[in-house]
Amino acid sequence: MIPTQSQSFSMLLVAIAPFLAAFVAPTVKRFLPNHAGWVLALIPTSIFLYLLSFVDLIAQGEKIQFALPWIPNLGIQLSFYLDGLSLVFGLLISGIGAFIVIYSGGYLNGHYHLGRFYAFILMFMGSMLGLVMSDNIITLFVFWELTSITSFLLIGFDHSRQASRRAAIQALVVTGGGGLLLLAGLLLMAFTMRTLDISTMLQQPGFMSEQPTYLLVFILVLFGAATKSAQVPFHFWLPNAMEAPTPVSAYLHSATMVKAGVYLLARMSPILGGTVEWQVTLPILGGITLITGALLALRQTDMKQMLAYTTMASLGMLVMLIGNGSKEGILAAMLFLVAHSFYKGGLFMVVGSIDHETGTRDITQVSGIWKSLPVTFFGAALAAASMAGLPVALGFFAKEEIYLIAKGMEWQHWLLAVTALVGNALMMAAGAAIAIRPFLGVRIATPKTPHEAPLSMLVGPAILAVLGVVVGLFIHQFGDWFFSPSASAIYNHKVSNHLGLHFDPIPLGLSVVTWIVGGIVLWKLDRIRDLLQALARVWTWGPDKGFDQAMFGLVRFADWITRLFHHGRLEQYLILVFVALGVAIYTPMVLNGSLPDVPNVLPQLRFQEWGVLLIAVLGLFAVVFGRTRLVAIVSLGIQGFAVALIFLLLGAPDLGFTQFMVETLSVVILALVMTKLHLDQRDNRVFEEVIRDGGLALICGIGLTTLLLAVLRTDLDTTLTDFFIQTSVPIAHGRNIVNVILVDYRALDTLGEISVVMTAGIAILALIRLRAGGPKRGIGAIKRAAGQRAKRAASKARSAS
Amino acid sequence: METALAILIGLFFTVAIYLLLSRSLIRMLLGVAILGNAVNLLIFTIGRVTREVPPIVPNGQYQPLEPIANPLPQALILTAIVIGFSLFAFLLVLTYRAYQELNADNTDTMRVAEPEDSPRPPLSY
Amino acid sequence: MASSAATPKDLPPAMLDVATSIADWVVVWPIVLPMVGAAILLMLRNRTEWQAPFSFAILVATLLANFSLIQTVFTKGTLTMTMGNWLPPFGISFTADSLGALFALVSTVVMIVVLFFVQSEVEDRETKYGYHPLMLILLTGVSGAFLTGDLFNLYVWFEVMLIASFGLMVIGGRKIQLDAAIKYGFINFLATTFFLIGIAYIYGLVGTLNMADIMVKAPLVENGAIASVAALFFLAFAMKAAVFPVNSWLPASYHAPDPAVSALFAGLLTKVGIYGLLRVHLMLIPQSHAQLQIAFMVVAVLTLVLSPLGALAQTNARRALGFLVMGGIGAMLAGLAFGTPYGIAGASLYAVHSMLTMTALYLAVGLVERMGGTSDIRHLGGLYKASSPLSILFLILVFAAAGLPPFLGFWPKLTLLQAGISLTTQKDPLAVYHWWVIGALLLNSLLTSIAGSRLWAHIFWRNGREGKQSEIPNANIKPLDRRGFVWGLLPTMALVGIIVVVGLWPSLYIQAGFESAKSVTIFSPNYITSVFGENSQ
Amino acid sequence: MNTIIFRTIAPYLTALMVVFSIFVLLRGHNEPGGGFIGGLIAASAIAIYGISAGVSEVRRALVFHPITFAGFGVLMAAIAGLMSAFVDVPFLMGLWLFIDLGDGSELALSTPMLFDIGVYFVVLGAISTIALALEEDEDGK
Repeated sequence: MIPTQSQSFSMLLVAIAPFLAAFVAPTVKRFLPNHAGWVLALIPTSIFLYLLSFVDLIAQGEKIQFALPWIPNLGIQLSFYLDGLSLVFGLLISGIGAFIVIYSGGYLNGHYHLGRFYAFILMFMGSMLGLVMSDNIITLFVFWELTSITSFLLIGFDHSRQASRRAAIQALVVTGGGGLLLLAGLLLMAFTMRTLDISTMLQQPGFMSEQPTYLLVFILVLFGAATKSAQVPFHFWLPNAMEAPTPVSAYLHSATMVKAGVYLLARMSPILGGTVEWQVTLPILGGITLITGALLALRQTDMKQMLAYTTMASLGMLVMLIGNGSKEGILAAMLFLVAHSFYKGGLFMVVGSIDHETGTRDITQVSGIWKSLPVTFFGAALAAASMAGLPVALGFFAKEEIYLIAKGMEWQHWLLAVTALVGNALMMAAGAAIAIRPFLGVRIATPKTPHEAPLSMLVGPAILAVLGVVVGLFIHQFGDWFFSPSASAIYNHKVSNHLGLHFDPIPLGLSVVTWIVGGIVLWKLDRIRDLLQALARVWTWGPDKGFDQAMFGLVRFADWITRLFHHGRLEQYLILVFVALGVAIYTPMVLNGSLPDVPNVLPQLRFQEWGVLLIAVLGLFAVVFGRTRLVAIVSLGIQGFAVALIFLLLGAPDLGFTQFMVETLSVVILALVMTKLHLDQRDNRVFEEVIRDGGLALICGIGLTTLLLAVLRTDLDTTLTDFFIQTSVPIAHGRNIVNVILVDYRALDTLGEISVVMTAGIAILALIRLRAGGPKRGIGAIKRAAGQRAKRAASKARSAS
Repeated sequence: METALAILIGLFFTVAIYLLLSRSLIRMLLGVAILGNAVNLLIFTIGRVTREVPPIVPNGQYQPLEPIANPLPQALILTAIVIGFSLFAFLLVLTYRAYQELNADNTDTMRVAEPEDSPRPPLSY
Repeated sequence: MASSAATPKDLPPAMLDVATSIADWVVVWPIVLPMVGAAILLMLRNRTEWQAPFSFAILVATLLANFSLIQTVFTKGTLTMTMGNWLPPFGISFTADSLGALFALVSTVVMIVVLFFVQSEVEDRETKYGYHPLMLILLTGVSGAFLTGDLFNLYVWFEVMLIASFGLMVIGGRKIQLDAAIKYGFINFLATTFFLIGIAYIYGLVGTLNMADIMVKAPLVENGAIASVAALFFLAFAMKAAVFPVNSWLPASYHAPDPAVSALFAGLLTKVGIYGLLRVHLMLIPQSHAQLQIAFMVVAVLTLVLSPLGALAQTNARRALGFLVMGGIGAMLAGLAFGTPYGIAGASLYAVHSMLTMTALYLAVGLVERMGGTSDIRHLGGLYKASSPLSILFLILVFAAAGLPPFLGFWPKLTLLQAGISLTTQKDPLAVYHWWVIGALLLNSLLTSIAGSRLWAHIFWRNGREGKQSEIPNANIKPLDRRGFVWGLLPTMALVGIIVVVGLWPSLYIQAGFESAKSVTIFSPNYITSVFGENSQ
Repeated sequence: MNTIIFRTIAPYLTALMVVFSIFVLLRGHNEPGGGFIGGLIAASAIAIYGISAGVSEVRRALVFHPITFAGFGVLMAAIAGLMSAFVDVPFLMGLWLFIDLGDGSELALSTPMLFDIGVYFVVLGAISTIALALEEDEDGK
């Protein structure tokens, strides 16, 4: 459906409004220090409501797209595309975003940089919305990298600690680096498919997989998705990103940004999916990530870290499901995605509240606080139930749908289901531990005495938790509205809605197994954790450590190689320059075979010409071999005068006179300066250096001569000269043609030339007169006074002399 | 004549480059001066040299009566000489000032902008 | 024009017979105005208080001329004026095509911003010894190089630019400046000398110096020496543009002069080298592009990869920026190596981006130096708290330099990548090697963002200096004084504002890039017809 | 070098050289010579005067700082070029004005000549700036 103009405008506003809000956020915070979060949350809320109004249309299978011209030369439009997939993402981003903005107001209340924080998080929201709604791959990439940049700023929000800065740079390097590969992949894909618009690409499913470029595109896109969505072995940045304030973790590194990679794979599924490469690589990658993440989660005692690793595991699950690519798999992926966003967002906020209220988030240090934080506990319990997949929470249906894949009855389906089962069980244990351990049990002392969190920090977890159950209760309706349309968008065919509370033996059986295994793990959690930690002590190397090694290795390597080439020794630089000169002259001549023959006839010269040449040669030798400076300078004069004589002999009196004058002046100035310096008398090069430099110089000299001889074989086109000769007197009124060329035909050269002379005068004057010590800071008043003092002193000196 | 000049030019270039590669600034300056002469001779030769009369039209004539030397390279060389001299003068004074301030004539010892023992980049974030 | 003597009958046509309207003069104002301005300022050098306002007035006039020039060129095509009313190729032509006009315009913008910034740090005695005239002369040289249509004249403008940059490099007379100027001076002197040698040879081969005339005649040259001559041009411009491995002068010198001067150099000087490469190898001697393509690719890859590594290895922030400037040069070379319209557009877009962004980065670091008292990143820290505007500016610029969207640097990089990718699928023995260039472009972005974010983390995010004190607030930070704020920070902000706005609405910018690509390729005879008239073919 | 003879001769020598330089400048359009070579001769004259009589003496004699002459020269050359704007021709066109002096000879005024005089001033100004500054630096030490 093509929307009307006003609709297009409001759609555009969806993407832009968060940026505008980000712009004013610091100001809003200044005027409403305590309630800015509530006010700013109005933006995501209204976006949420606005997007909600499209649910009906989308559910009927409509797609909304529109484009505004942006960069017509490159075929890039600011085009938006709203289908089931982007709508679900859009709603999650704006909906959870609203709670996060409110929550941040409580969590960071009184923080010095809270205004900046709002700005960053709103900017992120806008980027994420833009990312999921983009139709143009360039636009998509622009927003993709914007999320990396905003994430960089948010992870490093607590900027005074090195760990935060490290995590921020790490995330930027990993996701930004993956993003660059993604860009190459997207461009190659666009070039192959001859369009930049995803919607156009979607109309030719299967086209790409037959192209020779497919494999490369697939690998590059996969790199982009895998780095962003923290798949093994690029997962390490995600747990480190927990250095960010908890709202950021909840929002970016759990509910939204990390899912961008999943979104991309889902979006590309009709275009790149369906091939063997896709269906083998993605499930394996996702499966490994799922199990690794789940196991690593159990190793942690920091609740935030536990959640981070389960997030990683969930991302693995999503990649695995999208890779599976069956109807069930895709529907399961959508269900799991929404369920995960609800419960994980909620749980992160719960952990944030615990941290905020008790001063610790170590799961072994908090216990029995449910009486102090009843609402938080309520939210945590419901979220954990959804995470465990207890009926009738949304997580239950997600799990059931995953296990439906096992009905395919082939070994790879079973393998997938079993992997999912293990992962689910482990994640359930982790989630349940967070909901139970801190709240129930014996009360132990914590760094701070807990109270119920402020309202702003309760709204989010509570509503999200309730929502997880409500959606589960009305699963069929929600299926019609959201899950079926979004799955259809990924599957590129209609995925009918069969969601409901009917019990299928295989999935239900697998669910029960999951609960049992999960229960056992929860029961033995401390033992398992000790075991895993013991293992971690043995196997200490991981990609996270590897990152430091790579980074510092890179810096050391950079240092080494830069010192190699930029060592600060002028003569070495010059040697390189002359080597390059030799290469530039000889290589093309050798390659073209155009080396001229050696002239074998001795030139026929007159006596005086021989004489002048001899003088020049003698002058040159004397310059090189002269024992003292004086000899060198005098010899310089000799070769210069020889050149002047050559000019005079060969019909260039103007040149001859000028050369005489210039050479005299050069020698005089040189002598004037030399008398003031006490310089090395001799060339202090050792023999090897003499050979090296002399050889290089000789090679270059011969090269230039050879080239000259080669050029001289061509007859000179004398059109210009003939014209000058013919018109000099009649039109330019000058008999000295050289002078006429200088002041008339090519007067502009002369104008430039006199500018050079004038500027040389200024520069030399400044060089001699301006002598300063110490670095310049440009510190206004003080320097100005000093300058005036100097000026006064100078004028005094002038008047005195 | 052209061949002889071509060989002479090669010699000029060789000497100039050899001097430029010496680490003594004053010698390098001599190299700069000789390099300028080499280039001027190159332009002169490339305009073809055949022992002709100066490019000046005799008084009262519209056009020269006999073949004359190619005036265009001469004009170019005049421009180049002037520019070359300006640069030479600047580099000379620069050397002079550098000697005064840095107390060095040898480029080996001129390491203010790029110190020999420049610090290593920090290994931190 | 009065002529007393009757002209003989056998004269060739010598002069244009159409009157030149004053509107055509727009092609020479961008050099005449600053040149005359510099001359007048020099005569008034004791009136230090007049220097800045007068320079500003001159620059505004130049800017207007540039605007009107670029508008004419974009609407009516390449604009030519041959000096002295002589027919080309006998007089010197000034030929403004889209590429030249675009570069000249951006150079003037950069110059104006820097002129403001200079007011925050220039000392009276420096004004008296020609700070402002030198800046104007530098602009004269740069604009002249971009607009001239004559190869020898290009050499003259190179020298104008060079001598002005010498002056600016040493003004102030600190030790480090002198040392840097020695390296800068000798190597750049050699570069222009090589260029002159190349001109001599090309004159020997084609007998003309007018660029349009060379375009016509150079492809017909059968002498194999032209390949070596082209390689010589490549070397000369590569040295000017600081291409690896002949780039050592740039990091050796750019951190030495005043920050404003560094900024000006970073913005203008190397781009002239790139401009020369585009002109010579794509237009004047087009056959040399195929011959040198492998060389272009190799040096492009090396420059792209090694430059940001250099930035990573520095402790001096300004020196690190020098390496980032060179990284951009690598990207422009990549565009040259591709040689397709997309590639050239990418290169010229990148050049524009680099002029603006690198200038702004140097200005920002100049302010950092002023606040932190040093440019050594080990002794900096805590500026995030001290000046949030500056920290935001710096971050934007770093990401723009790395080519991350939505900042300015992304668009040229995107264009270059598209150029490269479309080449990889062609039936061409070099097709596979284009992946190396693409890979280097991507790696450059990654390494630049690592180097940039590390700089940012060290200078801004960190509370204190390197080592154990890194959490203790840095006590050396001084807030910007009023002069620093008004003349230093605000102009920098304005420049970054331009960068951000153009980055967000790049359509005009990209159009300009493609227009200039069109004007450089040999496929467009526009340049020749503009010089010689319609029926010249 | 600073002998009595030299000091006595120097002012005359300088004056002679300046006159000669102007002669070289003006004949340049038709015979070997021109602005550049003329300027060099004049600058040498000033340098010699500076060596003999001292730099401050020269500065007093010149009234303006020599670098001002250089600026003036560039301005003059540019103005010579800009004159063509008034007759609708491109920059730097050579414009000629032949004034009949009545006795059969004519006086030729032209912008190329103006331009060449500009060159003369630039070279004179810049070179003598350099020479004087170097000489003065010696005195200062």
